[in-house]
Amino acid sequence: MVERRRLIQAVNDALFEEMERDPKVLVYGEDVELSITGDMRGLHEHFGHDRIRNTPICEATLTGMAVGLASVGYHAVVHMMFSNFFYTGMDAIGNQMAKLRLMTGGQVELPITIIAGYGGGAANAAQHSDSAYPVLMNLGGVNVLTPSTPADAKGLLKTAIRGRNPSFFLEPSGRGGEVGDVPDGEHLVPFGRAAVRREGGDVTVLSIGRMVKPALAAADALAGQGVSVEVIDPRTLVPFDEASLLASVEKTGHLVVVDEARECCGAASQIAAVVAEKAFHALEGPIRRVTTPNVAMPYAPNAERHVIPGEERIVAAVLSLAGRTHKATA
Amino acid sequence: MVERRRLIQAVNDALFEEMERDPKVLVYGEDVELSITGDMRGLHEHFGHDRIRNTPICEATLTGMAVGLASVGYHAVVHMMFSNFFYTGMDAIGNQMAKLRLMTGGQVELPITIIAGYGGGAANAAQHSDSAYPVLMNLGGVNVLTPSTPADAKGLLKTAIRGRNPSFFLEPSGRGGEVGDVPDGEHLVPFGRAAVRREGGDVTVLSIGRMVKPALAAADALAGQGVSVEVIDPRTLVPFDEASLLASVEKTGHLVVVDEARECCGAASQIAAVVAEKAFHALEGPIRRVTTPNVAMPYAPNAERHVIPGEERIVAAVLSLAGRTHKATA
Amino acid sequence: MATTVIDRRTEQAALRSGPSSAELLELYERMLLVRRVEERLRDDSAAGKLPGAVHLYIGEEAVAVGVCAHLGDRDYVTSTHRGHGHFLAKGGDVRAMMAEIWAKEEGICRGMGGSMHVADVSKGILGANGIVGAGLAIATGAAFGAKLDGEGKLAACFFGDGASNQGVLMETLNLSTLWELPVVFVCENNTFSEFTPSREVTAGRIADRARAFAMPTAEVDGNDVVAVWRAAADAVERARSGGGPSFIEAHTYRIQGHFEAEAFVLSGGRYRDDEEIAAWKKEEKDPVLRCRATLLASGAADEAALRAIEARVLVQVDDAVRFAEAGTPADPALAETLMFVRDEGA
Amino acid sequence: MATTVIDRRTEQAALRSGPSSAELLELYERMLLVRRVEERLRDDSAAGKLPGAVHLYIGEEAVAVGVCAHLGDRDYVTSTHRGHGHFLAKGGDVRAMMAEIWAKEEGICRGMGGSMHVADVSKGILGANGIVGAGLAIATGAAFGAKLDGEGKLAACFFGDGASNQGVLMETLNLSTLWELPVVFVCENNTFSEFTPSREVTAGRIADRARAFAMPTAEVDGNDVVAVWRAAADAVERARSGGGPSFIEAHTYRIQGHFEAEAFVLSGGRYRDDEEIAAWKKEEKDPVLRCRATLLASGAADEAALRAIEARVLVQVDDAVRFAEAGTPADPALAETLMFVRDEGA
Ligand SMILES: Cc1ncc(C[n+]2csc(CCOP(=O)(O)OP(=O)(O)O)c2C)c(N)n1
Ligand SMILES: Cc1ncc(C[n+]2csc(CCOP(=O)(O)OP(=O)(O)O)c2C)c(N)n1
Ligand SMILES: [Mg+2]
Ligand SMILES: [Mg+2]
Repeated sequence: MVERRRLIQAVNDALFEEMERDPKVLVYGEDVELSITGDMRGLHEHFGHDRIRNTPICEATLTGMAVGLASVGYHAVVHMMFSNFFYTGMDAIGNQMAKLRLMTGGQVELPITIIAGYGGGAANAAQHSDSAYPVLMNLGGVNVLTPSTPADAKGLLKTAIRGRNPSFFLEPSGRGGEVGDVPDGEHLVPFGRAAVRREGGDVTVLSIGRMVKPALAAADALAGQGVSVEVIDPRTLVPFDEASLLASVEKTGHLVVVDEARECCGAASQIAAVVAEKAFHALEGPIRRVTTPNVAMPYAPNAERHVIPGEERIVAAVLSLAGRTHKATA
Repeated sequence: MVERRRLIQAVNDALFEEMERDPKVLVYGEDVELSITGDMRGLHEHFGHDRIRNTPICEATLTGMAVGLASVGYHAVVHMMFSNFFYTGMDAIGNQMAKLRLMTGGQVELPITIIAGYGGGAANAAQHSDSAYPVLMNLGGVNVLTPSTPADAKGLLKTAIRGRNPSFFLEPSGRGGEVGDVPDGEHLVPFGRAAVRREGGDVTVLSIGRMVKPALAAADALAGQGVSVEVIDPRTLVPFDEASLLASVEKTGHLVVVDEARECCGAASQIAAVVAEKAFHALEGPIRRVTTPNVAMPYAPNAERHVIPGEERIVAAVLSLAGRTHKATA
Repeated sequence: MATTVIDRRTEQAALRSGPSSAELLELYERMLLVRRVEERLRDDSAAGKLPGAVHLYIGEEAVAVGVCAHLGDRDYVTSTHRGHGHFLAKGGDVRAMMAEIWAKEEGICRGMGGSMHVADVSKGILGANGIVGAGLAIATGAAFGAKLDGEGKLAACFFGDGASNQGVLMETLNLSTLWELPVVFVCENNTFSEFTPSREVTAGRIADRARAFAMPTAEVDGNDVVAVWRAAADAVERARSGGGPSFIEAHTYRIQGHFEAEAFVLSGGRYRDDEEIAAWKKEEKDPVLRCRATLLASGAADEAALRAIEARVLVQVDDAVRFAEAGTPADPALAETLMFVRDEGA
Repeated sequence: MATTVIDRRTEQAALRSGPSSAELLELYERMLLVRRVEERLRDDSAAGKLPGAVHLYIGEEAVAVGVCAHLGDRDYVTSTHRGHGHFLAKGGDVRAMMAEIWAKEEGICRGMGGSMHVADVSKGILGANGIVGAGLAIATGAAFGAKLDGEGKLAACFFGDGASNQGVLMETLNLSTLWELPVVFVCENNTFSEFTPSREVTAGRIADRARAFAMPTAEVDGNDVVAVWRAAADAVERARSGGGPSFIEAHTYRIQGHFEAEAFVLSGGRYRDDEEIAAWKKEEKDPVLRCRATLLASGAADEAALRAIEARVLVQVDDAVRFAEAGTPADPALAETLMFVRDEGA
């Protein structure tokens, strides 16, 4: 059995199920009760004020409090609205969540799930459009989840809430995300297992989160031009499924990484570096990154479109590689 | 004329000179007056309370205040002690400094210099040992400076303080840094120009900040084994001198990047990705990263030594590449 | 609003008891401008003409206008996500703001910032800000600069009741007290943080947080422009004369939704009554209507004079919208060229 | 210190006026243990035997001991960079702490945390913390958990006068007031933030920051263990019985440097007089000597009894140091294996 759900509804389903399952799961954040993004809808009526609660605006405390709750046996699910607000609550993320388990010699587990929207495209301007996950990836101690489908959103979030580590669950901001089939009942997606969204033999395109859609569109377009693209969706960036990616690159000899985060020290750079180290022998051309350049997101929609990766730039990157063998052309 | 100076003294010299030159340059931070790390020594006696001032402990305000001062024509030099405290003051870094110039359509300039120590090796444990610059590099709007010599420390800091953009100046934590020759008088080092610390033909080793020293030691050791290593010090990570690095890789065909920051989305990953894209045709083997793994810095000195890159790991990485041509071995 | 710092200082003593009739008329016109501009934004947003979210200040105009009346171009303000009122009250250009919100090259931020980031640094408007509480530290920094300049300038910092729960408030109260900075903290308590009633997330009285630092503090009816004007006159004089920071808590009410897509986003969810909103729209409460009534009652103006002002304002708004509509779309290349000042080693 | 929550609650009423003689002796012994452990750390640090920096609590023992006397293992504390006293007062194991500081596998954090991060979660010691102010939000979270558990548990949060300038203080005062959380905020005002005298960086009275939230607040002589004990008894009872948060400002003094390499680091720089330090070491001020004098004066103990305690403590310290010295060096591989709990999809 499957059901058609919007990504945001799948998130809502996962929260309902996990809060039912485990009374130690709590949700809080700014305006979670009325649920501005929709993912928390109905939870307050159903679970009441001890389980889900609006907070004052104080991100430093919201993230720090999650550490305290985790230390005493609760699993805090914190909604932070936009990933830009990670910066406002960054101390407990960078200095506590990512470090406390090692610092205490393994005494604490930190079952924490942070939810936030990311990315541009809605004219929200720079302070509400960051794809702020590379910053998290560099901390070394937190999981980073970037679902692209409603089914994965549900399955990854459930895994996160059953987990005993801090996990950041990143929703594409705005409009509730994509619609897709979600398996009925218990549906868990393990961390660190990529999904091959489309098989192909000429070029591997690894695309992250909201970028899976334009990557698939590009693959369609390229198929018409006789280029066979394999589209991989890592689903989680930490942990990262190296094996699936390396296997694909072994087959195609080419890699394009598509990521909405900024390029410098971004997820695309990390992934390119892994492949340049571990599948170098298989590469038959340069690794291309299609990313948002190193800029703050502009407000004007035309300027946003200019910097956010889209189908055209992906097609161009693939075409710059397809057909190359070994080091024939530079 | 040159003078022998410790890195920290060179920083102190730069501050004296720039504060003399420009009355709009101010310094503040926690305990800057007595100068716990030594880089601010004597400034308070010389320039007085309007120019250099101890602050309360409130990093969110310290970074935000720098934005306000910059907006009204001052150049704030903020000492933040340890780069871990960037997280505590991260909002104004990530959401203001890195974005305000674009968001205002270029109306504001943000002449701000942030100074902080970074890195492990002094048993300061996880919350005082991060090399927290990859996080800055991903923001897209701030310069990142990682001097490895006293001369560069002086020259880069002076360039930063004369500049009109936010710049982060990262000192190796503890013990005042290396000793070296510093040219007398006016000495400026431009951003985005790498230094070739040692020429060589077999393998390029790009090493960052404090890692230059073990990289040079490794190069020495490898010379004894007949391997000729070129050691490049980028000096600034944003902006980054791609041309010098690519030219070196064109010559050697091999790259090892040595970085004390954590591996995932770290500076080494960024640099590897650039080379895998732009000098792929010249590469004759995989790109190796020698970094701190994705861990919080442990306290025990033996455990610190285990995770921080050192000469041995650099030598091993170079040896794994040297002599390889094209795709002979994987 | 364009009078210089010096003028204001000499006038101050005489005006302490309240604005003159001429000044009150000026305050009225400025409030009306903010109101009409935002009504137009409300309509254009509903019609899908504006790209991003707009957060409207309707009902709170007396706060920005009452405070900024005491400021010159060389004084600074920091603002919030709800920043059109502060921008206009501080003398920002209507056309340039409108073009910004329409994402045009002619916009005050060349279309790169939008509604949430309107700024005119040449007029001391350091910017609306999308990060709740961020203006507090920026204003404190600007005030430190103003103090060092020694020319009697100051920074006014507008922030909400919601922002009052960000720790940076306490940090800046502490630091500005210690350093005797010329800053006026203006808390716009409009009883909501987004969809959460203030009382659910804000313990105690906000003004008490400033009183804990022995900071001179006033609580005023934020819908009475004269009351705001008076409290601000005191605070501004204190700042200019080296007396350090002050705190004003202005009690007011947000009439529109948190932002203009609110009803859509909440899809039926409610956090306040229609009656409550209606009550705040009445002449006894609404700051614009109230000021109008005062002007008439005091004889400072007659209906005809007010109608003339109202017509003038509408012309200004229409002109601004036409200007914005006719503007050139923003230049997409700016994102890449404007990030850094390109003049250094870089 | 190992008595359960339940015991304490029934005893409470009777003890409100002050600790019994037996309890005062217990407080003395615990303070003395902290003192002697830290004197040993001071000496071993000077001798270069300890790898990292140590921040000593000498002179402030009455605060941790007076507060923790009311806590059981199921209550929580959060601590600071200066955390040995809190760790030991809350019943942490001396050997395990010493081995940690010596970077040994037998250390309470297996040598991964060191002096700045000593924690024993099984005893509710959520950890010393190297980030000034971080414990405030962690304690608030723990208190929220404690409240939800509904078993009368609470969290005590120790933090410095310097930490009181971090905005997170105001945030947690606000939130814990609103949610009526069982948390006791304990500000250790030792007059310094590192090398900066508190008055230069801290405006107003710290306790007033809590009073702004109408939080029950006590200011006490932090060098008088009985005074601390009394204030804590009130606050703890309030927390246990659902009365919400309380605030205690304990005035005390740091006798050692900010950390043990201070003199080296400052290379001659001074921020306080030797006479001032000397005054705080006198019997009238020093919390350990003062308690000793009280015990003798009240007849609760004679010289012989006290000497016996003192000898016992010294044996304990020697034993702990021997244990630490003989320990196994930390396992370097832990850094890579301990970061995540390895049980999930990962
Ligand atoms: C740091 C941060 N957290 C959360 C938000 C989301 N947000 C935008 S406005 C707002 C409420 C602000 O309330 P208040 O300060 O009272 O201002 P008002 O909207 O009432 O004018 C929130 C939570 C934000 N923009 N920034
Ligand atoms: C966020 C942060 N900023 C700065 C520091 C550096 N630092 C360590 S202790 C300290 C002073 C703390 O003063 P206080 O809170 O009074 O505690 P005390 O040392 O007096 O016990 C400072 C500034 C830090 N560890 N964390
Ligand atoms: Mg509000
Ligand atoms: Mg102190």
